Parts: sequence; structure tokens; C-alpha cells
Amino acid sequence: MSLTVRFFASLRERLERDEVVLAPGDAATVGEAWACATGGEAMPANVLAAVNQDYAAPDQPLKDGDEVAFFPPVTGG
Amino acid sequence: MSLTVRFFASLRERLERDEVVLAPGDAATVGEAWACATGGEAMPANVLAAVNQDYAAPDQPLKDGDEVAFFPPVTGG
Amino acid sequence: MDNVRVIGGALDPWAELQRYQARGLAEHAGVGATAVFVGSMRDLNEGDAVTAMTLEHYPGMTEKHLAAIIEEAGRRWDLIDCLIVHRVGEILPTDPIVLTAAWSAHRKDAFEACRFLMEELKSRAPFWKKETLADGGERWVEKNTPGY
Amino acid sequence: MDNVRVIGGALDPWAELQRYQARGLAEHAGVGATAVFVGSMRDLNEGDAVTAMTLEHYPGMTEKHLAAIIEEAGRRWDLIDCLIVHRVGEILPTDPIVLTAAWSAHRKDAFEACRFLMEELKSRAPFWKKETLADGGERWVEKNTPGY
Repeated sequence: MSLTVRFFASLRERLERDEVVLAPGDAATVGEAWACATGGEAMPANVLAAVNQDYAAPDQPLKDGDEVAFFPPVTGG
Repeated sequence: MSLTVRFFASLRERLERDEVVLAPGDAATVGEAWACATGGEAMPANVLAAVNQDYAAPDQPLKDGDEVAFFPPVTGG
Repeated sequence: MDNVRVIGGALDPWAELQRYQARGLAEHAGVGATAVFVGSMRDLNEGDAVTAMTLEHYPGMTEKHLAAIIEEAGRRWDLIDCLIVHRVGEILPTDPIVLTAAWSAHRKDAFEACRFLMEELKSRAPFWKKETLADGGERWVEKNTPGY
Repeated sequence: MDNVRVIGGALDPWAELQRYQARGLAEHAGVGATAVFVGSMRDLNEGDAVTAMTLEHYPGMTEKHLAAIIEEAGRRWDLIDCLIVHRVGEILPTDPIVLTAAWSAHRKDAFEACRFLMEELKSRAPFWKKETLADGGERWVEKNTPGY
């Protein structure tokens, strides 16, 4: 099993990555998944995170198989 | 010339009259037009009046050729 | 006064909107927001089953006041266009009775103006409803429900 | 989840409403009020001419959150049904982007729920807009305008 980290919209373009697969040991929380998948970049304050398609805080713990997503403020409608 | 007095909806049905033509001397105000056209009935508090298709108060003066209308609270939409 | 219509026949709100927008609004790239309200006849009023309704109006005064309501909305909000269509005559449950619509660059203006058109219409425009009840009796509706 | 749709092609809001209502709502004699909002693409944003737009979403999460917004509206107001349709992909000025609708017995509930669907969608549903400007440059829209 593993953790999948996804990036959307301007974040995906800026970081030049769409999806990163981490080993479960690499990241115990959302914040750690960000750091690991971006190569240690600090997480900007306005970045939103979701775990398994629900909004999540940076300190939310992760478990094997989780899908973590990072994206900028939403602008639909 | 003359004054035309019109009744709508439940008022028209209850008073059994649709349109009454008065001589200008018969009524100097909206309230007098009501009294004259109904045969002296007191004007109920919730009756609305219009002169030439604009809402009007009972003391509004009338002039020759005016169209006066009386109707119950509106219930469209 | 094309943006005010009192009609005697069936009201199809979506066809009405499509037709109305075809006069330039559909190609108007300044329109960011369209808010629409449709009021329809229910088969229940004040706890009683209602089988039909007759809508009366005051020809001339009704149109004049609907136009004045649109003008007032245009002073209060930033609008590109408005439309009011109201049906009169014999009406059956599920029939659409009234359509109000507001077009704007911004959604706040469209939402608030559309609701304003509807509330003002219900309080100022001379229309009257007479209901036919399930037992065949008739009654005039005496007042509207509050909208805010 | 038929009342939530994310579509890649053109959105015709009036045809969409007609189709959706044909599934029983058009014959539902408890519906007294239908409130609808349509958001369309303008050719101007933050003072700049915009010639095209790309709308991205997060498949799965978007639909899940739109459904949750409808559920929340149903808890807050007395509603018969709701519909949200949102377009994604390449979009041109005047194209409808989003449709929200609420059906209720009463107009207050329909108006407020329809506006709630729209505001919640704009603040919670994962969609992102990238604009193409008149000079060919591209930029991501960074935040939405306030709606209240």
C-alpha cells in the first residue's frame, strides 16, 4: 500500500507535478505529506488540503491508502 | 365629462357592480366617490383605492375625467 | 415595456426565458448572473384542497405598476435587464403563474433584484386570486404569505 | 446523485431545467416556488478583457461536496428538490457555467436555498478557473468575489 498525493490547478503547474506516490512511512500527517511531496517546501497559508476528498487540516494523521490532495482557493461558479 | 368608478375582485362581486359613472359634482374626493358609488356604505379599512391607475388616499381630490378604482388587498404572484 | 407581460394562456417559464434572452441577452458578454423565480399553483392553500383558480387583474394599472417595480429595481441594483411575466384567467394546480428574472454582471445584484421584483409584485401589483375548493365552493384569497 | 452534474460540454440552463422537472417535478402540485441561478462567463474580469477560460475540477471530490451542499440546504430549508449543474473544460464568454435551482412549497425557502447553493459552491466545491487574456497570456483566478 501507499499514500497518493495529488496537486491541482495553479499548484500543479507551479510544482510541475500532478501526482506523487509516497510510502506510508514517509508522512504521518497531511503537513508531512506536503513537505515530502514538494521536496521540503513550506506550505503556503492559503493552500487547501483534502484527505480522501474531505477537507483536512495540516495536522490530520494519515493512514495507509489515503489520497491526499493540495490545491489553491476554489474559484468555481 | 364625468368620473368613472370601478370595482374589482371580491368588492365587485359583493357590491354587485363593476363600473359606476358619476357626475363630477357628485364627489370631490376619493372617499366621496366611494360613498356615492356604493350608496353611502362606509369604506372598509382594507379597501385600496387608485386614481388614474396610481394608488391614492381617501382624501385625494378628484377632477373631471378621473378614473377611480376600489379593490381588496392584492394577491398575485 | 416588452419586459412586462400579462398573458391569458399557458406560461412556460423556460421557453419564455429562452425567447427573451434571444433578443440580445444571450450574446451579452457583460451578463455574469441571471436569477429567476417561478411561482406555480399548489393544490393546497391554508390547509384546504384547491382544484382551480381564477386570476383577475386591472388591465393597464397592473402593467404600469410592474414596469414601475422594474424601474425601481434598476435604481437600487446594478442590472442589465429584468423580465416579469404574469398569467391571468383560469389556472390549474402545477401551472406556472408568475416569472421574474434579473440579469446583472454580479450575482448579488441579480439575486436581490429578482427577489425584490417578486415581493413588490405581491404587495403592489393589482392581481386577485379566487380559488375553487374540492367541494366546489369558491373563495377569494384575502392576503399573501410573507416572503422575507 | 442525479441532482448533481459536472458536465464537459455546453450547458443550456433552460433545457436542463425542463428535462429535470420532467422527472416528476412538473406534475408535483406541492411546488409553489422555483428559484434558479445561472452564472455565465463575462468577457471582463478585474478590469481585463478575457477571451476564454479553462475550468478544472477534482473528479469525485467535486460531486461529493456539491451533494453535501444540497443535503445541508435540505436541513436548513423546507425543500422539495434541488439541482446543481456545473460545466468544466474550455469555456467562452457568454457561455453558462453553473446552474443552481431549488424547488419548495414557499418562495422564501426557494430563494434562500438557491442562493445558499451558489455561495457554498463558490466557497467549498473544488473548481478552479484559468483565464486567457486578450494578449494571449494566461492567469489563474485567485479568489471569488463576495456574494452577500
